[in-house]
Amino acid sequence: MTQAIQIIAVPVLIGILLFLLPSAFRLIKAIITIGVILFTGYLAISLFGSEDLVFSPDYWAEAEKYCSFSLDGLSKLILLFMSLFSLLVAIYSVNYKAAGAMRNYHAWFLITLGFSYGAVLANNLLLFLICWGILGISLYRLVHGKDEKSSAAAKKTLVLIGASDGIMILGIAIIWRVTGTLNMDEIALPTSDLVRTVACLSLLVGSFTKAGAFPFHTWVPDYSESAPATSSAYLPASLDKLLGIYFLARITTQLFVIGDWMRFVLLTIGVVTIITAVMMALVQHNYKRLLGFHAVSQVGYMILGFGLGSMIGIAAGLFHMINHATYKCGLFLAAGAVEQQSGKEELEDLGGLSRAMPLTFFATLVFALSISGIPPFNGFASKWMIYQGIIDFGQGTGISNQLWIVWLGLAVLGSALTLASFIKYTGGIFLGRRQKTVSKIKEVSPVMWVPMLILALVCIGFGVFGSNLVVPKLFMPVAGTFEYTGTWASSTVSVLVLVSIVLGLLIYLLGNVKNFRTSDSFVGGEKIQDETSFSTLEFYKSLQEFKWLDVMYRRAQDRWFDLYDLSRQFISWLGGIFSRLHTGVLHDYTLWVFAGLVILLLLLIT
Amino acid sequence: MTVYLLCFVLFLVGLYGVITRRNLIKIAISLSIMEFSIFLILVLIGYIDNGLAPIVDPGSNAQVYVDPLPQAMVLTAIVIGLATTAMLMAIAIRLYRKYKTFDIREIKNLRG
Amino acid sequence: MELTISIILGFMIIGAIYAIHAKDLLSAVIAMGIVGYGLVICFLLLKAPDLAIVQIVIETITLVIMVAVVLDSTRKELELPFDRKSLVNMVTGFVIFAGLFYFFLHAIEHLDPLGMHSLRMAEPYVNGAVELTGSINLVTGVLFDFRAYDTLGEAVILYTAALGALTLLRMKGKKTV
Amino acid sequence: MLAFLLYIQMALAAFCLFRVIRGPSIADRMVGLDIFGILVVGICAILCIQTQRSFILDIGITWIILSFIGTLTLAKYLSGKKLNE
Amino acid sequence: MVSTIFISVGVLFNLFGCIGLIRLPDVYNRLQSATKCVTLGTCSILVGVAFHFGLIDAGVKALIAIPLLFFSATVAAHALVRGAYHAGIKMGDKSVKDDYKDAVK
Amino acid sequence: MRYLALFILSFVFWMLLTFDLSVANLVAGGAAALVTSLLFTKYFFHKVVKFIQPVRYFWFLVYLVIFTWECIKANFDVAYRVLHPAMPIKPGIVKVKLELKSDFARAMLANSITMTPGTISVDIIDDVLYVHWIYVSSEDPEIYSRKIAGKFEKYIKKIFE
Amino acid sequence: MEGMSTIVKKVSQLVAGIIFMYGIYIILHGHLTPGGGFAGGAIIAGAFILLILAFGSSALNLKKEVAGSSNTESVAILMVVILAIMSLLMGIKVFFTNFLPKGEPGTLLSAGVIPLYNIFIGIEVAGAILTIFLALVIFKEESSK
Amino acid sequence: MDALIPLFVAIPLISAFLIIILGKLVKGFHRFLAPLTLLVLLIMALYEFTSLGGTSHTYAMGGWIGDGGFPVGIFLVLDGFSVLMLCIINLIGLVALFYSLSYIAKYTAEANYYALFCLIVAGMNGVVLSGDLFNLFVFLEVSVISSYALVAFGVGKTELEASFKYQVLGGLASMLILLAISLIYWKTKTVNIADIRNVLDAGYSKSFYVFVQVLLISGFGLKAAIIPFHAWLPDAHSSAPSPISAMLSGVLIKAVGIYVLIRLFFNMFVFSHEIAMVITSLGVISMVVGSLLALIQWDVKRLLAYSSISQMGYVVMAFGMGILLLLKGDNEPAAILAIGGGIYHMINHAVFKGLLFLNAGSLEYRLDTRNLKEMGGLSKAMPVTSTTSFMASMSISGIPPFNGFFSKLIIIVAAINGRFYLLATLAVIVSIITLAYFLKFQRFAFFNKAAGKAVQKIKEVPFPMSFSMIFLAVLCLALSLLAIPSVSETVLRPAIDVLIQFELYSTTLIGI
Ligand code: NA
Ligand code: NA
Repeated sequence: MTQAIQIIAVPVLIGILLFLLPSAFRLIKAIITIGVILFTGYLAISLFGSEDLVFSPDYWAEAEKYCSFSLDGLSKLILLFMSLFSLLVAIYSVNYKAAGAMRNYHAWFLITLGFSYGAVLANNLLLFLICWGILGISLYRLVHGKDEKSSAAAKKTLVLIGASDGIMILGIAIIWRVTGTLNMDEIALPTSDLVRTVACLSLLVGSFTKAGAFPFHTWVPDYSESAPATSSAYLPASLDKLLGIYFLARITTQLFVIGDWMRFVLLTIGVVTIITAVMMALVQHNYKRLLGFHAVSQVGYMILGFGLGSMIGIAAGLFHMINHATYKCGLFLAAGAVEQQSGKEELEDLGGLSRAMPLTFFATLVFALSISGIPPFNGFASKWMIYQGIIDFGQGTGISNQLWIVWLGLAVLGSALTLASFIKYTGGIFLGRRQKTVSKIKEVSPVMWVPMLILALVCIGFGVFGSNLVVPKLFMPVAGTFEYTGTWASSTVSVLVLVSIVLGLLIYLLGNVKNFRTSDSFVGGEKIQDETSFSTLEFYKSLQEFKWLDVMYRRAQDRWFDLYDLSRQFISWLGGIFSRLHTGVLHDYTLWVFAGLVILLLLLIT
Repeated sequence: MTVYLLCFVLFLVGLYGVITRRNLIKIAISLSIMEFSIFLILVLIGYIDNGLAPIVDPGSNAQVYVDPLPQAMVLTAIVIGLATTAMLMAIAIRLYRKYKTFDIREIKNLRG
Repeated sequence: MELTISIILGFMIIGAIYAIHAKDLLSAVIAMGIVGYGLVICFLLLKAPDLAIVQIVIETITLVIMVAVVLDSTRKELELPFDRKSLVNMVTGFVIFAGLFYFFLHAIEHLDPLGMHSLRMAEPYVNGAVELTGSINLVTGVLFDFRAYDTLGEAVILYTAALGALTLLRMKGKKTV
Repeated sequence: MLAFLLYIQMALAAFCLFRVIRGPSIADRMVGLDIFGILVVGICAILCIQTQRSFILDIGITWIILSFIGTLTLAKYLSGKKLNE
Repeated sequence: MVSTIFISVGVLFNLFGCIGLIRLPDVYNRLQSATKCVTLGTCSILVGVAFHFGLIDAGVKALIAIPLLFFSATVAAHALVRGAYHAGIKMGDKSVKDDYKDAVK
Repeated sequence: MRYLALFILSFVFWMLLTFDLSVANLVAGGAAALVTSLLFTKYFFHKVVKFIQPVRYFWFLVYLVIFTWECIKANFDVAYRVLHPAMPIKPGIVKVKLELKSDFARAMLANSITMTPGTISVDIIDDVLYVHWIYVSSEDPEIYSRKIAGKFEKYIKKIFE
Repeated sequence: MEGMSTIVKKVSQLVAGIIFMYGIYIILHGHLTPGGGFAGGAIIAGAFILLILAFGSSALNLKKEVAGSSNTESVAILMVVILAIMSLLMGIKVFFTNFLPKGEPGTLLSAGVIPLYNIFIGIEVAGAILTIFLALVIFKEESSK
Repeated sequence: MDALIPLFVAIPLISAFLIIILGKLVKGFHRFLAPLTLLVLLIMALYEFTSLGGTSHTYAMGGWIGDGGFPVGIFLVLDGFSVLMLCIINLIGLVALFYSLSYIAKYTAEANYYALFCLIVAGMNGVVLSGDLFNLFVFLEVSVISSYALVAFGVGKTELEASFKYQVLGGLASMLILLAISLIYWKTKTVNIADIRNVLDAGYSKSFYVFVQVLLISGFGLKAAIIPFHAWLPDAHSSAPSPISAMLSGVLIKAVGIYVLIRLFFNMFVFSHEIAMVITSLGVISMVVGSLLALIQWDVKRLLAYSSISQMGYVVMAFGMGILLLLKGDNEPAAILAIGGGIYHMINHAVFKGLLFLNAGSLEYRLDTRNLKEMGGLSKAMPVTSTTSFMASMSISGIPPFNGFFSKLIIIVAAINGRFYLLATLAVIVSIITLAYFLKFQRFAFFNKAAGKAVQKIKEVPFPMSFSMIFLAVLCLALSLLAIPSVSETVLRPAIDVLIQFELYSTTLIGI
């Protein structure tokens, strides 16, 4: 228990103390940070081995009602990986300039860590919400916001995160009204009536926004594009993902008993997230933004996993979550390395860096293969489990069960598209001819490549030992024990994986036929045309045969599908109407007063 | 009750002025007129048939006096009215110096 | 009594309408003055000498202040075309007036008619007040003893207005840098 | 009798209102106001007898004084000077 | 009784004054009639009051009011006439003489 | 001296106003008059010797009678003009040469003229009093000067100069 | 010519003091007759306003007047509050108590502190009204730009 | 101690007068006396707060207690609710005044500023303490008239315009209130709030009751700037000098608007379902429309002003829900939550809106503009302003761990608990919009690229200003503690009790 309190309090308190340290002591701050993370890592490991329990601080009388913590398999697991990722990112950050330029980076880093631990350990929904909300702030503070784009992204991020927090309040309030308690271990609501369904949905909104699922995902690409790579790697790629999916797990497995319709909703959101995000990723030219869309897309698989609700599904979801956090964290770190060394943010400006940055290249390759679900990497392992889960799921009788083939097909398609996208990514940065502008590039320092390689090793390790070691040891304790046997043997699933690989290659080639034909664009490393965002345009051109796709892309570029922009426009329009009513003429105001008075009288008398 | 209703008509006349007049001074005048009507309503409320003005003649016996409380309140309100009028006028003259007009519809830098 | 006051009120209303419509600001000010003086007559008839005397002085002071302002600016009422905007205002206004009048009529329906007032809070202000306060002017007794706190507030309001006028009419608002 | 005189006096005050509204010149309106003030002094005086309360004369005197100041202000306006000139 | 007569006379004078106020053509003439009649009428009323009360405080007060009224009414009338002239208000059509015109220039 | 004059004037006014000989009232009146004289003497007349010459008060009484009579006449005059259907008026502004020297005397004369039949004083410029006359009965300055001002001028001279 | 005509000036000289006196009368008799601090104070202000009207500003140093009247009103209203607090300090422990002997009703010296309140309120009102008037009349905006 | 009660009004009055008298003689006297006054008042308020302990004290002005079962003189009432208001008023007043020490130095007539400031505080204290309807009106006028003068203190074009509109609408409000008071007196023959309740209770006539209630809602609604009575607020609050904006938005609209409305509708009138619905709807409309209007503003202070309307909407809605729940009678815990949330949000709003206006003032002080488009990149140049305004923004947008989160949370929970699902949803949506426009403020003021060369030379504001901001920012965090049940039990509960046990106000007072 003390350890659990410590793991929250120590980073937070030391983080707050770091605010007081002048920014000149950057290295000292970094060392303190790493030290604290190591300490929490130690705590996490020791907690991992401890008993499950629910507890609350005994020096406060009402703590049981408002401040209770719980330690169970799920939280222990998440704690462990959180400390791992944060350690790696913290080490990486020591030499990362964009992070160094930010004021109070380490302070926010530690505060984030502490409250992430807090959110995971919280048993009380309110306590959870508070920790969760504070993470929104730190997410916001970890963007430097020195130019238009990044400040806009920061604003958008916090608006969406804050909005989801607000909606969660609704859900939590409903839960409190219905059950009379806020302790998660005491709640198990069926989504039987409208009010409970709304509660479930509003909590899901919170989880989806944090994890970045459709339609609340739109902050992730913007954030990835403009935040320092470390911030992206730290929060949207790893910690937020862990937390969001952690909460999803809590919602689907503990707080609510998911009904059939809810399952359908979850699965739909899952596949829509996968497909839309990866489609968007395909046409990106800013490589960090591209990673951002993938960070969204992969969440779809996890949602699929939890939507299935079966033990294998949940385990797969959790497994994919860890895997995703690993390779996406790695991808962002690698991207950060490339950005720092080259100073470029566009795929078109880069190329042929494989020899200059061999270690980064290697790591990126591993991550790319992982995310695309190529065996024997970890992405393959978890996706494989998800496919299997879906096939199992098809046995059921509900509506969503009968649509299993749709879920499966779209999941496979998403995987294929991911592959296509990452061929472009890896090829665009590391292969082909080197651009003149980036000719004098060297590998990053060990402080930066060591974390990447560690992550790459994890990818490989989890892939190779996935089904034998990792899943049984780490995830089965949480999800329950299951066996990899379904009606369809694993060979079928392997075929599916193969199909997705081939499909991915085909899509990539199809999309770039024109590029090869006309200008040998980025893959070939030829001189780039003047127009901006031309690769996107090129891709459009290839896609023009599919009229509706073209339309969709254009709409997407006009932000038709961005919930944030849509609502912003709508509300501004509404506000504009009211604003025009305020003419500045006193008479109008006076009339309002008395019209209001008479209307009130009419309302009240009759 | 007619007299009260007439008072209220006076109130509405003042209100009419506030709503339709565009001249700052006219608006101030209309406000004053509205005030008058309320003063009168209050005093009418306090009036008692055959009551004496509330100044006791020490020599005479106890008699009926009209209610002094509404009168005290109106007295206060009258002075408040002067204060508000004075402030309004101070602003009005200053506004005129800045905008060269008393037209409230021309004075609308603040809107939206 | 009711009739007399009603007639005076009728004249006051006429004066008020004129004050609002006058084409000349000074005329409006004068008309307002006469409405105020009409009010004084009402006060006199309604046995409110204290109010009458205060209203006289305050009305005159208001007149002086308004003349001072008009004198410093312009006397001309604005030459305004009757546009759609003012029509809308007028129509809305009349609807509002009708509504207000209707509701007022019903609100006061069951209240004491003129002259039938009874005392509750004011009971001690009248009966035995001379012994309590020592003032034979009951209004003064109320103002400076029973409700002296109100009077303090009132004096403070006037003080504030004077201070405010001094503040608002000072030469310049900000120090030149 | 006194009441009758009082009403006449009040009716006369209405004449002044007529003059104020009718104008035509601004000076006419001022005259109306001035005369109104003097008439009310008469009203006060009659009321004083009618109610047998002498303090109403105080109101009358006050009115004389204040109407004087008011009329002077208006007259000063007419003569085209600022009030402090 | 005496007081009532005085008051009646006063009210009568006031009536004349007000008729003049309505009837006479220009502001100067209206002022002529109104000031004189109304002032004197009111003085008469005040005298009536004084008679009514006799030489006690109320009566004396009424008597004090008379000189005050005299000064205020005459000076006000004078100031108004002068002001009206300066404000450029024309004398009526019947006017026969204007010596002041040159002096003002 | 001027202080004393104003003090006495104020005090008399106070006593008439209150008409009460109690000690409290006397003290209060004295205090009030003192304050008044302190505050207002600088605005008061500059020569106040005339206040202590009793003969002036005698002439004042005489003047009062004449003036009252003129006032009453004035009223009937106005009543006549106003009530007459044809409104016999012939207004105009005439100038009257003044023989009085002191400003206050002139002012008193002007005021008296205002209250007398058919005339209102318009202005005093230098030695000339301009009078609005409701019925200009004569064109000759000598005649109308006497008609308008003559009645009062000598008394006022005796009283105020 | 500064101010109004000679006639007005001369009569104002005479009458201003009387009006002031009358204002004091209204104030001091506030508890006996209608009026009191508010009416009387305004009348006193009227006396000064009359002088300003008649003589114009150069005859009376208005800038000084405005400071004076502003100070006077402040002192007066301060005295009102102090009077109110005095009862708090005098062992009665109640704000606004009429702590002086009431005297015989109907005489000048009666009603305890009421006449004192009347006096101070009167001074305050006179000062305030005069301040407002002077502020409106004498201050002009500094020509800007 | 009872004898302290009248001093809440007397002390600031004396200071105001002394400032005018001695300000010219002693240099810097006002800069010393005014903050001292507010400090003393704050200490007194806190002392009363701690010593009151849930009881309520009445103070009979002039010792006129009355007999025959009803009051005669003016009563001051100090109970849990009013003492809380006193604390807020004097606290925010002190901070704003301290801030003014530097801020107002660029204006002329400083002494008048401080005197008017003391007067506005005296007026508000008077309103809050008064147990007498007419007396309340008088002190309301004291505070609003000084606020008219203070709004126009800079005597610029917009200041004057705003002040004029404020005065006309404020004048109309006073008129409506006075009319209501006269009607009430006509009916009840008394102006004592507690006594009025007793009399009104006895004889009920709907048309009269409704008319008076509507007059009071409109009148005090105008002062509280509830939509559609709000139009003066954005002008006045944005044009005033910033510390005054902080006072107006932070406390004035609460003290003379919301507080009085609540006091009257809980403790003077008998509840009715319709009026509760009206109050709730007005609150909701204000909440929604205010936020929509705030979103599209580019003038910082205008944005803040509209946001005040919106946030006051939350408060009014909460109290409306409270009445509805009390009327329903079966869910008192929810009613307590709603009312407690309302009071809590009112306190919080005073703190963070005060702070935000001070932030805006600091920006204006250094940049001489209020236009967001002319700012940018100030986070480095003005770290204190930047950090504190970020904290306040997060606070008002309801982001944990700041105080605004908890009060909004409580209101939403109360709404859900009372089954006002629509209201809860709207509250959340408005909270999101609030977050959006405050992040817009943050983005354009402190992030982005610096707007011009002038901006790059900016320094942080002087000590009194930055200290005030830091103090309030710390308070933003500290007030979160009120969310802890045991703390709110001691701090907020007395105030809640006054409103929950609404009938006690009149019964205890009559028992004097
Ligand atoms: Na009063
Ligand atoms: Na007024």
